[in-house]
Parts: sequence; C-alpha cells; structure tokens
Amino acid sequence: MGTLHTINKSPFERNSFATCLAHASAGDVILMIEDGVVGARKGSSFAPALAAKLASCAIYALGPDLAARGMKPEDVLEGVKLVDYAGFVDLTTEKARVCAWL
Amino acid sequence: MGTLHTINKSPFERNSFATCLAHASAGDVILMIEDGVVGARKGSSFAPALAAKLASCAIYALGPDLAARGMKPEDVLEGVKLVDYAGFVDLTTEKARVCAWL
Amino acid sequence: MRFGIVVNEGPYTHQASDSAYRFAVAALEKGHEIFRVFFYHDGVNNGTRYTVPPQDDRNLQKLWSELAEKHGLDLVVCIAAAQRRGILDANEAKRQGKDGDNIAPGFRISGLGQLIEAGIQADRLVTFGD
Amino acid sequence: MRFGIVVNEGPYTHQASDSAYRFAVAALEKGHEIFRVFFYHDGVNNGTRYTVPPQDDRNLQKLWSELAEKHGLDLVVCIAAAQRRGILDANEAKRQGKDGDNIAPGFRISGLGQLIEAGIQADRLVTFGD
Amino acid sequence: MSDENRKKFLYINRKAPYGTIYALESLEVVLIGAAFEQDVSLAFIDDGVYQLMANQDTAAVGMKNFSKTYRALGDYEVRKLYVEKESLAERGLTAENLMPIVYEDEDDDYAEKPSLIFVDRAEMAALIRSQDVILSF
Amino acid sequence: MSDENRKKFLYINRKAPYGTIYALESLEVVLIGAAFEQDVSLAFIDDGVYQLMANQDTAAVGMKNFSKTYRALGDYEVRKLYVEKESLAERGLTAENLMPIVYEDEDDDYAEKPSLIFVDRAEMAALIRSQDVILSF
Repeated sequence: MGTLHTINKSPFERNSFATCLAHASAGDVILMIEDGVVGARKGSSFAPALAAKLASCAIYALGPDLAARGMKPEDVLEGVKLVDYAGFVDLTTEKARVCAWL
Repeated sequence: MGTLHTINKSPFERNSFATCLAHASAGDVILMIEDGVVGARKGSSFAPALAAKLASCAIYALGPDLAARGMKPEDVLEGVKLVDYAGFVDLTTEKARVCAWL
Repeated sequence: MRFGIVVNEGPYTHQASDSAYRFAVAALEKGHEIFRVFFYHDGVNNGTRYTVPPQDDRNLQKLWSELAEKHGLDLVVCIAAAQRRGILDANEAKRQGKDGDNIAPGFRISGLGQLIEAGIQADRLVTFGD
Repeated sequence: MRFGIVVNEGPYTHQASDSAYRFAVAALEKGHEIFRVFFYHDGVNNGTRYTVPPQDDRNLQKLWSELAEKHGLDLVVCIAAAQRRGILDANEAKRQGKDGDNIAPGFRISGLGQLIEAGIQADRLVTFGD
Repeated sequence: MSDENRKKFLYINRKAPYGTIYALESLEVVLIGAAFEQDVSLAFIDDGVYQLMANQDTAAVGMKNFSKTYRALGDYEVRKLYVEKESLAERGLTAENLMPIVYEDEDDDYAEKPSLIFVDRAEMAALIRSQDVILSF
Repeated sequence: MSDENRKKFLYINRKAPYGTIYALESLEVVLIGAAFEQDVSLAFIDDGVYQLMANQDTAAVGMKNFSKTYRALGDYEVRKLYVEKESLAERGLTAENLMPIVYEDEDDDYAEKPSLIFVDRAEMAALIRSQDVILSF
C-alpha cells in the first residue's frame, strides 16, 4: 500500500522537503500542506526536483492552503493533483501509514 | 561600524544561514549561536561557503553552543573565532546594529 | 477507519492546530472514528481556557472544545509537556502548589502512554507540527 | 551601553529564552544597562507562573523573575500576543471575564508600543527567536 | 519629531503567511509603530514575498485574511516596501503576482504612487547596513 | 505480548539537540513507550545525527545534558538506532564522532553489542516503508 508523506514546509525555507523526496519510495504518495504548498508552483527553482519525483510517486497539494497563499490551480506544476481536507483523509486511508516530515 | 549578523539555525536545516551570508556586507561580523554553530564545522558541505565569506567578514561561533553539541575548538573551520556570552555582548557594542536571521 | 491525531504546536503560532482540526472535522464527516487527539510539545497550549483571540479571528480552543463535546472526542494534553509550559488542571494545580488552573473544557491531562496507546489502537496516526 | 532585548519564543521549546537570558546576564555583568526585555510571539509564554519544569532542569520563568528583581529589569509581555496565547494578569482577567490569571512575578503586560520605544531608546536591540 | 531624531526602522519579513503567525504579528508591530513617526521600511526576502501575493483566499483554511492590511499601509505613512528580486525569481514569481500597493503623495496633488520597490540582493544588503533598528520576523 | 500483536514503531529524529526541545521530548516518548513492548526503532536523519554526538557539554548553556540517556536505551529494549550515512557525511561527521551505544544481549551471554546501525538513504527509505506507526520529531 505504501506510505503517505505529508510535507508542511516550504522547500525554499527548509531541507525537510528535499529529505521527504529523498525518502519516499516508488508507489508512495506525497501531500503538500500548509507552507509546503509553495513547493507546488511551476517555474520555481524547486519545480524540476518535484517533477522528477512524479515519475515514481503521486503528488498532491492541499487546495485550501494553495488558495490562502494566492495560488490558483493553473499555477501548479503539471501532474500535481489538488485535494481538499476530505481528499487528505482519503489519502491517509489508501496508504498503510502516514509519515510527517516536520 | 557595520552590522552584527546573528544566525541561530543550522545551514543544513534552513536557508536562513545562506540568506545571512548573502546579505552580510564587507566589514560586517557574523556570529553563529544555538543550532547555527553546526555550520562552523570543518569538512562539512557548508564549509566552503563559510570559508569564502571569511574573505570579507569576521566570523564567530558561540563556544557554549558548540560545546553543548559535542564540538571542540579544533573541529571548527580555520579562521572562525570563538566567543562566550561576554564576547557576544562585546560584538553587539562594536557594530552599529544587530540583524538576527531567524 | 480509526484515527489518532497528534498536534505538536500551539494555536496561532503555527498552522498545525488549524490543519489538525480541519482534518478531524473532515474525517468525522466521512464517518471515521477518532480514537484520540494527543497534544504534545507546544501543542499543549491549545488546551488553555485563558486565550482571548481577536474577535474577527477563529478561536481554536473553543473549536476543539466544541468538537470534543459534539463527537465525544478524547483530547489529551501530555502531562510532562504541560508542566514545562504552564498548563494545569485542578488536580495538577493542587499537586504542584499552584493557585489556579487553566485547562479548557473537553481537554484532559494525562501521560505519554496515551500517545503510544493511540499509535497501537488507531489504524492511522496523523501528525501535525512545525 | 543601553540594550533592548526581544524574546520571540516560549521557554524550553526553543533555545531563544535561554540565549536571551545568558546574554542579559553577561551584559549586566559588563556594566551595561538593559532598558527593557520585550516578550513577543510565543515569547509571552515565558511569563506564566504556572510552569513546573523537571527538578533537574532550569526554571526559565524563575530565572527571569529573579533577574528582574535583582536588577530592576522591565520585563514586558505583549498584550496582543498574550491574549492569543492565554497569558493574563489580574486586570486582563477581569477585563476579559476570565476566572484567574497566570502572570509571573516581575513581568508586566503592555502594548506593542513598548517594543518600538525599546528600539528608539536602546543603543542596540538584540532579538532572539526561532 | 524632526528628521534628526527619527530612527531608521527596518522590518525584515522572511516567512510565508498562514503557515506561521510571524507575518501577521509583524504587521501588527508595523501598524502600532507607525504612531511613533520613525523612518520605517519593510523588507520582503525569501518566503516573505508570499505575504504580498494577490488573491489570497483563506476561507477554506478558516484563518483571517490579513493581506488587505498591506494595501492600507500607505495611510499609516509606511510607503517603502522593498521586495527582493532574487527571492521572487527563485519561487517562480514576478511583480505581476503581487498585490498592487500604492500610497497617495500629499506633496504631489495626492497622486497614487507605488509603495513596492523591487531591489536586488546587493541593494537589500545596502538597505540593511543603512538602518538603526532591525526587527526580524 | 506475542510478536503478532506488536506494532512496528519508528521514531524519526531530524533536529539538533538543545536549539529546540524536540530531541529531548522524543526521547521521553521512547522511554515511556518502552513499557508497551512494541517493536521500536529510532532513525537519526539530517541534523538529528547531532543528538548522538560524543562529549556533549551543556554546562555553559545552562541546559540539562540528556545525551547519556541514549546510552541507557539498551536497558529499555530499545536497541535499533538507525543513523543515516549521508546525513553524517554532509555534516563532516563520521561514526567516530558519535557516542558508543551498546546493549547487552541476554541470548548471547550478555555480550555487549552495538545499537547504532549505519544505513544509507535507500535503506532508510526501506525502513520507513516497513513500519506500522511513525512518530516524527
């Protein structure tokens, strides 16, 4: 079933996002929440690293957190899917465990 | 007189140390405190960036914080000077302002 | 499914408590069970009734207390973390010789074993922090 | 010289309060003046008398209270930040309809203007935070 | 207060809004500080540039949207908001992604003028070394 | 409790000690959790490796030195401390900079055996995906 990795920090502020990517196995899911959603933006210096991970992991961003930071769905890197809190709950049930990268 | 920049975060954890280096002007002083002192260690992936800054800025590390994290004076990058809290106070008086990179 | 939720930061300073609250509401709306919400580290600061947030902002303590009452949630504040940070119930206040307490309705103070138990009993443990 | 000190995080969770305390002691030992210590953000949590840290660890609230008494320090807790986080003095408790207060000896609650004033009056403002 | 007695205050904002409270509580200091009539500048560096994003919508996170307050700063005589170009570029952002923030210049027939000043890193470093008091958030 | 009823608990430690309380309060959970006789592993990633540094001396910072507690974990049946090699290397550290941490193996005439297990990033990822419960600090 794999692991749901939650990441709540900006990849521009902390190394926790890079560490999350480095420890997510093929078939895992990565969910950006809180300040982590700024990592979802296309055209940033972090986008290539995130895009590369899409080859082996499904990647989501929490829509409410994107909206709070002024980001629209079209600002998000292609391949990154959006969920709301209900979708967040579903992701936790679909994977065997949740690993929070704080 | 220049600025005293204090940096209290590990360069391996946050971007604040890199930002501090990028905004310290020639003649300024940089003081590592708290978790920031792990950036003082020689042989780390961060050491070259710190060594390069020694050309234009005096760089200090707070000895009590180094000791707490198991680091000895000989573990510290050459050119980085150690101070105690009294030395920290002196540095603040010798520069015109203090800029904390949090 | 049965969830355990861990909240590691106090209200307002970090978004952790907000995110955990909205996750909890969404889980309950989907018919899931919440075995326990465990407040650790600065998370214990969610459990003080002394907060007075600005009137045009959310009141996280009230939101948690009301959710607990409505759904019978078990909101546990870690005793060791609470002692360091000044969160007391009447028993603790008496035991420590303090002249008052500040625990909010619906929260109870208990040991770290409650966190381990949540990990054992819940199907998923979800952590919110800094 | 005349110092202003800003403490932006609560006790124990971050080292900020420890560092600020040791800086303050070192400055006083050198004969400097401390115009004010201003507690902002979670720093207001340094000012609760309800904390009971483990006996083999330092008690930051007591250290600050004792330093204030010995040297006549002005320890100011920001009122807006304190309201969000549940730090109350007797006046605030009455004004907000709360049944108790938790402010520690030597601390006083006041407005953000006290921070600006510290910036104006002090020769150096030194900030400790996360 | 005469210009000679004013101090130069710089507020450095480096955190995204909402994930932590620093952006909001920084703004609260700026608003109170305005009454002291000092020479105030704000710097937006690193994730701090996200504080100025247009179209912030906090309804679904249930938090107070304080972004409109930045647009009111001109009325408080806070008119120098320095935004670091490198911080925007690293994040895939441009000036067009930010809120328009202006003030009315009473010395120029109340013409609306921009408060956002886009500077590079070297100019930001120069700004820092020209200050009297630095508050970091 | 039979092995079938035990859950695999992983404590992920990523913060340096003393700068924040997370290392200490993680250790407090580990000690209490030991009484529940689960299958416990600790992971030290990123700055978390600093928690295991030898010769920690907190006298001058006035904080409690809790580093000796890691050496006592063997007595609590906590005997699997995974340390990430890449995290050490990035910080200019080697295994020799860490405290020696051992346990007594009661099935092998109480021979002292090392508790520190050095793994690379791929092995750490595999460890994570083999767990039932993950606690992050």
